[in-house]
Amino acid sequence: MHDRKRIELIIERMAYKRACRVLETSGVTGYTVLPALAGYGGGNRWQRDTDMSASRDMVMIICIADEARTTASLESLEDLLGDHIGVVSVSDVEVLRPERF
Amino acid sequence: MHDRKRIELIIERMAYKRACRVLETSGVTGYTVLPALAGYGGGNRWQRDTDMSASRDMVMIICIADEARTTASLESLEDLLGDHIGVVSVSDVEVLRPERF
Amino acid sequence: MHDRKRIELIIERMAYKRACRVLETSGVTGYTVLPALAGYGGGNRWQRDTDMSASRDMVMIICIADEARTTASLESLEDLLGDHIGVVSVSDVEVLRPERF
Amino acid sequence: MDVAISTLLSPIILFFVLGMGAALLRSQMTVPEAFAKGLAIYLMMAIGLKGGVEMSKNPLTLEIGLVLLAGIVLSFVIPAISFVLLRLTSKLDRTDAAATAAHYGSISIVTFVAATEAVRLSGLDSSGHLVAVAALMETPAIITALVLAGRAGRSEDPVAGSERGELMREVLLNASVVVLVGALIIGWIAGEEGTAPISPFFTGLFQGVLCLFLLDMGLSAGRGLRQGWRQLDAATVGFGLYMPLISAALAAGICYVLGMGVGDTALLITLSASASYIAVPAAMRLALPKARPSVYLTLSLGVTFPFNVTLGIPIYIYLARLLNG
Amino acid sequence: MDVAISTLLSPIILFFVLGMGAALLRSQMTVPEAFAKGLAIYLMMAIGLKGGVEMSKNPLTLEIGLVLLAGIVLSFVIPAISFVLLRLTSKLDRTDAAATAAHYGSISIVTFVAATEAVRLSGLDSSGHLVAVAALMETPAIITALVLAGRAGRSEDPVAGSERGELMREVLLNASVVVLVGALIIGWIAGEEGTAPISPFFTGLFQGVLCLFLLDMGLSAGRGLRQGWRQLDAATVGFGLYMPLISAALAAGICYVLGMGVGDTALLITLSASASYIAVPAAMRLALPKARPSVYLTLSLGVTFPFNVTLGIPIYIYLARLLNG
Amino acid sequence: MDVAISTLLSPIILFFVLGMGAALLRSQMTVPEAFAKGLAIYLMMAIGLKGGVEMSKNPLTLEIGLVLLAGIVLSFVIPAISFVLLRLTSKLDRTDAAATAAHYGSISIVTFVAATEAVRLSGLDSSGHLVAVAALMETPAIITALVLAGRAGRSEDPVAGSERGELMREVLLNASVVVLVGALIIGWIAGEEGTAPISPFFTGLFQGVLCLFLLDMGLSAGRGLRQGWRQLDAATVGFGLYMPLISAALAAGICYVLGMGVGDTALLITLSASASYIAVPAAMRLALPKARPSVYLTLSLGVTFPFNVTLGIPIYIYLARLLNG
Ligand SMILES: Nc1ncnc2c1ncn2[C@@H]1O[C@H](COP(=O)(O)O)[C@@H](O)[C@H]1O
Ligand SMILES: Nc1ncnc2c1ncn2[C@@H]1O[C@H](COP(=O)(O)O)[C@@H](O)[C@H]1O
Ligand SMILES: Nc1ncnc2c1ncn2[C@@H]1O[C@H](COP(=O)(O)O)[C@@H](O)[C@H]1O
Ligand code: NA
Ligand code: NA
Ligand code: NA
Repeated sequence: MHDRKRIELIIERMAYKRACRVLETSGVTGYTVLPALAGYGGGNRWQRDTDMSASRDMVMIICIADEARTTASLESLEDLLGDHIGVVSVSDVEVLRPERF
Repeated sequence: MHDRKRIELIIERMAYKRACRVLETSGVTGYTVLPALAGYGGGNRWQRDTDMSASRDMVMIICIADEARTTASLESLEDLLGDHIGVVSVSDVEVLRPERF
Repeated sequence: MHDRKRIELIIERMAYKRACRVLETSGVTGYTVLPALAGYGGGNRWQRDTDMSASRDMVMIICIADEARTTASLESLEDLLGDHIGVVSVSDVEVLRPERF
Repeated sequence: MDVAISTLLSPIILFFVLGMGAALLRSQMTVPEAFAKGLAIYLMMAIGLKGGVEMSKNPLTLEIGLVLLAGIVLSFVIPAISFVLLRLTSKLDRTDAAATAAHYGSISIVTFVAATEAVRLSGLDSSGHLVAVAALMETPAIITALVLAGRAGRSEDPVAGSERGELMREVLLNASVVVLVGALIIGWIAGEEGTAPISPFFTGLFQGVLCLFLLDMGLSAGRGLRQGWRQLDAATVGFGLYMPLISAALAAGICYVLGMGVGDTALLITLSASASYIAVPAAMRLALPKARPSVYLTLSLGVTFPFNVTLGIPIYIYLARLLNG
Repeated sequence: MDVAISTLLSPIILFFVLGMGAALLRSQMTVPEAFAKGLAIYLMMAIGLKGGVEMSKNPLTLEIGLVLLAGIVLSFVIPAISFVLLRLTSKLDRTDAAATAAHYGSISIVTFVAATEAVRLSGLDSSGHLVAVAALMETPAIITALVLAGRAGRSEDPVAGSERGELMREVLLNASVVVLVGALIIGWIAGEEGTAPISPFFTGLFQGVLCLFLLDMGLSAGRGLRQGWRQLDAATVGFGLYMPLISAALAAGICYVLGMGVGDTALLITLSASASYIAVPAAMRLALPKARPSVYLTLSLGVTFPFNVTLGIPIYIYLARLLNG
Repeated sequence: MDVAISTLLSPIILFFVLGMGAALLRSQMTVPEAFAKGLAIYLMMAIGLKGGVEMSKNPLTLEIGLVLLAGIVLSFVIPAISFVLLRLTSKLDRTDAAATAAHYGSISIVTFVAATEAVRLSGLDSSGHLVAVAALMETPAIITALVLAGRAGRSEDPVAGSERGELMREVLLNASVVVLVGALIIGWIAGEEGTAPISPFFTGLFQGVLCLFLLDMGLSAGRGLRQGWRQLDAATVGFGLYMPLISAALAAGICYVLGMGVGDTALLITLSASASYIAVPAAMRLALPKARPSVYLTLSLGVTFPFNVTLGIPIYIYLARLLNG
């Protein structure tokens, strides 16, 4: 097992491709985007299936990367998040097949 | 980067709003709910798209919060979980924009 | 709170049941599968709703387990992953109701 | 008799059999949940409108009121009988037994619709207010079940307060009740003429959509059975087969007393004999979280539903004929 | 007058009321997003085809060109007025006001469709190119809003470069524009005869599908209102009710000048008075992330849409009648 | 000739072009997967029923048996040819080549349906058992591909045991086979009369639904092409264009030998020339995980499908005419 970082970014669905481009340009080897169903923040709740514009939907982007790329990504994400919601959290993980990250 | 806790709660879809209310009353600043597709536990498998009542569907609630609120949430969650399934796990994360949590 | 491991496996949707069988035979008490919406890896992007065969869709399997079962699972997963994509990461978590894992 | 055959060989039933067969052979095919849920809403709108339009044609009589009342009473009573039988014969604990009982007191709209088609096929006619009866029979059973589970009065329940209200809303305003009752009223207000422009959609397509929906029901029933049968002892499976007949007998008696027509009798019998697999399981998850879906859902969806849709309905029509014979 | 009544009692509106009522009573029922989105695409294909077929019957005239132009101008101008009014009367900040204004400059296809039905019911006839107008009015408002928000020219924007292009694509090629314009052209090419084989689907079912869709719209509107009303001060709610009338007056004037027929007038007025709740909120999320959906969406979906669909449309038809006295 | 034109200008094709254009212009519009999958099931039920009803009208002959056999043989043989050609001309490795070959041996139901419409438009008639041929041609190609990939016999495969069974079920009981064959049998049992009540849904709406579905297919094809073309060298793209013609020639020969009618010939040619983009990619993901979807899917969905639906079908009909000239 080898040490890597796990970046978890919760961001507006409409804007997730922006975050993805940021990650790609930071050189991460990959990421996966999960849809969210509902959420709460700033005193407001949102829920899918209740608003066809999906303008309040969020997604969660998960990216396993090494220390260096993680730092790079976080810096460029910070700019993006100036504008957007974006809840970013980073944790330590151990991975198999380290060469992939 | 600043230290926070990440609460991950897997609970029945039908009951997730209960857990959400519990979290809100514990004062967390937000949470996000992700739908699940399938699962296994207690020797039973379930799978979406195979049961219209969705009575076995689960969701995953993710909440980034500070130490204090995390403790508070976990205590009130424990009551709720007396009744429900609920798989709760807590991990350490580092976040950007700590003022949000 | 008690220490456990959190296994997170990102794998092709078509093949997730294989991974599930592997986990079950490794004796884990349960797991939950979350659908993914989009992703990037090896220079290719994929996105749901754009390919009816869903042949590039991925899912994320999350499994909370104790040290022993985690090691067992990871070993058997490594075989499976020889063939498949599979991004595996393991992290430390604290859980309520430890008897469940 | 040959009506029974022709019912069994109607595409609707055959598609159900196809789905069930595919699932039992472990085909991976699924109908997307979102699509199936959409079709379910369509079906409930369609039968609600149909019922409402028919009701708009003749005045509300006392007799109708009595039938509605009969439905409510049956929905309250049947779970009690079910509960006792389950506790006596099966190994289910109090909670599982109560949750299961709730399913049999409530109804299955799809079974009802299939029965309506079969009744029409048999050259009998039924009246629109039976749809209202169906809507009314959805929920009382749940209350009985809560009482039986000794849960109704619980107050040390941590999340009680707001939760009780939430539960009641979930139960009284669940999708099928809202859409059925709503569409019924709309059909009643708009009448034959007002609904003419929408009838190509709601009447013309009805049976076709039903085929697609029953294909999915078959898949669900087959999968439910395959994944859950281990959970069921012989006694429980038996219950899933004889309970519908007990409910049917009970309903038949009431219909006889009320002197209802053959078609209506067949439908009220079917409603009583049918078991819920959408509204009630969902409600039970909130009301009795400790009860096992792998028990009550497998039984109602995997055993009773297939029985009713294939053998049950012809039997109930036959029974209705006998009574008015 | 009684036309207004009969419009209000048409199943389409009644299902909207049903949905809104259920949501306000906090029913948990939902129409799956995927299914509703599918129906929305169907509806846009259907009206696009309808408009195209009608346009194929008579040549393109200058008059048509002027109507199209009028639509574009209205879509550019209305947001400016909205913005000023919001800034003067409400507490909304610059960004929220601009985002909200964009919604009122753009249009609501469902409101347009409901109006088309009402116009038909009133025995008036309307022309196909109004569908083209609808499509053209979707997006200009967004550009105005960006200028008003002082965002258009921003360059220190970290993600600017590629993002501006992305935003433009999102805005100019959003689903409703693509499907409406595409279907319009296809209907125009294929004509009456070419579309005959598909008309059972696109014409026959149209009103029925609309009922199902409006049930969902009602649920969305009701939920939006219930969850978001706290965010709205009286002035903002007021804006959601009087702004449509201002836009209507403006449009009415232009129609009068252009000497348009009663039906077309009613439709152009409705388009101007209607507010977007799908395309624009989505675009605003990209263009003005800091603006609050809980404000603009609640207002457009929870206040203005219900107003237009129930009271608004009859008023606009009445207004159109007055003009052509 | 002008039949070819009128086919190309039919709404069905135009909606495909619309979708493809929108995707290539990078519109973000999508048809929800759940909705599209639902429509796909509808389409397969509809053609299955249609074929079954037609087959119920005249007895099963030896000639029919031979056509079925021909289909199976073609599905086994074509992948072998494809594999050799790919290995000789392109840079694809053994696994990618085998996976791609499987797609061309299998079939595309939508292409088949589009061809059926075109055949009807050309005033030719085709027989119901071609639907059975379509169903039979879905899977043999996959077995050939496994052999070619040298995977069939692998045993050191860690997950072998249970997996082989799983794979076979996935392949033999995939949704399209189940629904096609099932609906075919149901249509055959129920016959013209038995399916009358459901024909408004399955026959009346068929072409309309097809338009909606092809809009989505266009979006998928366009996106696939845009995202994946980098993965394809000229030789591979070329293969996607000439392989259908080779398969067509092969099928044409067989049809000639069997002395099939023009319509049937056109359809069997189309089936052979078409490439799978739903069932086979899914199966390949299980059977040959190392093969790249970005290669085989882009080729079959982004290159061959558009070619067949636009230029291919008219060519195949023309070819069929020549043979029976
Ligand atoms: N602390 C948190 N943990 C998890 N998700 C959050 C958190 N805060 C906000 N979110 C998500 O971000 C969305 C917008 O939050 P906000 O920016 O506070 O309006 C919410 O609806 C949640 O889905
Ligand atoms: N150890 C676990 N890790 C992740 N998810 C779990 C775990 N145990 C149970 N679950 C989820 O909780 C559901 C119910 O589990 P159970 O309470 O054991 O019947 C399962 O279907 C899974 O979705
Ligand atoms: N570093 C990563 N973090 C998260 N997800 C990943 C990562 N790498 C790959 N994936 C997922 O795995 C899929 C296949 O990646 P690959 O095996 O690189 O083609 C991608 O589409 C992503 O969904
Ligand atoms: Na019952
Ligand atoms: Na407007
Ligand atoms: Na082929």
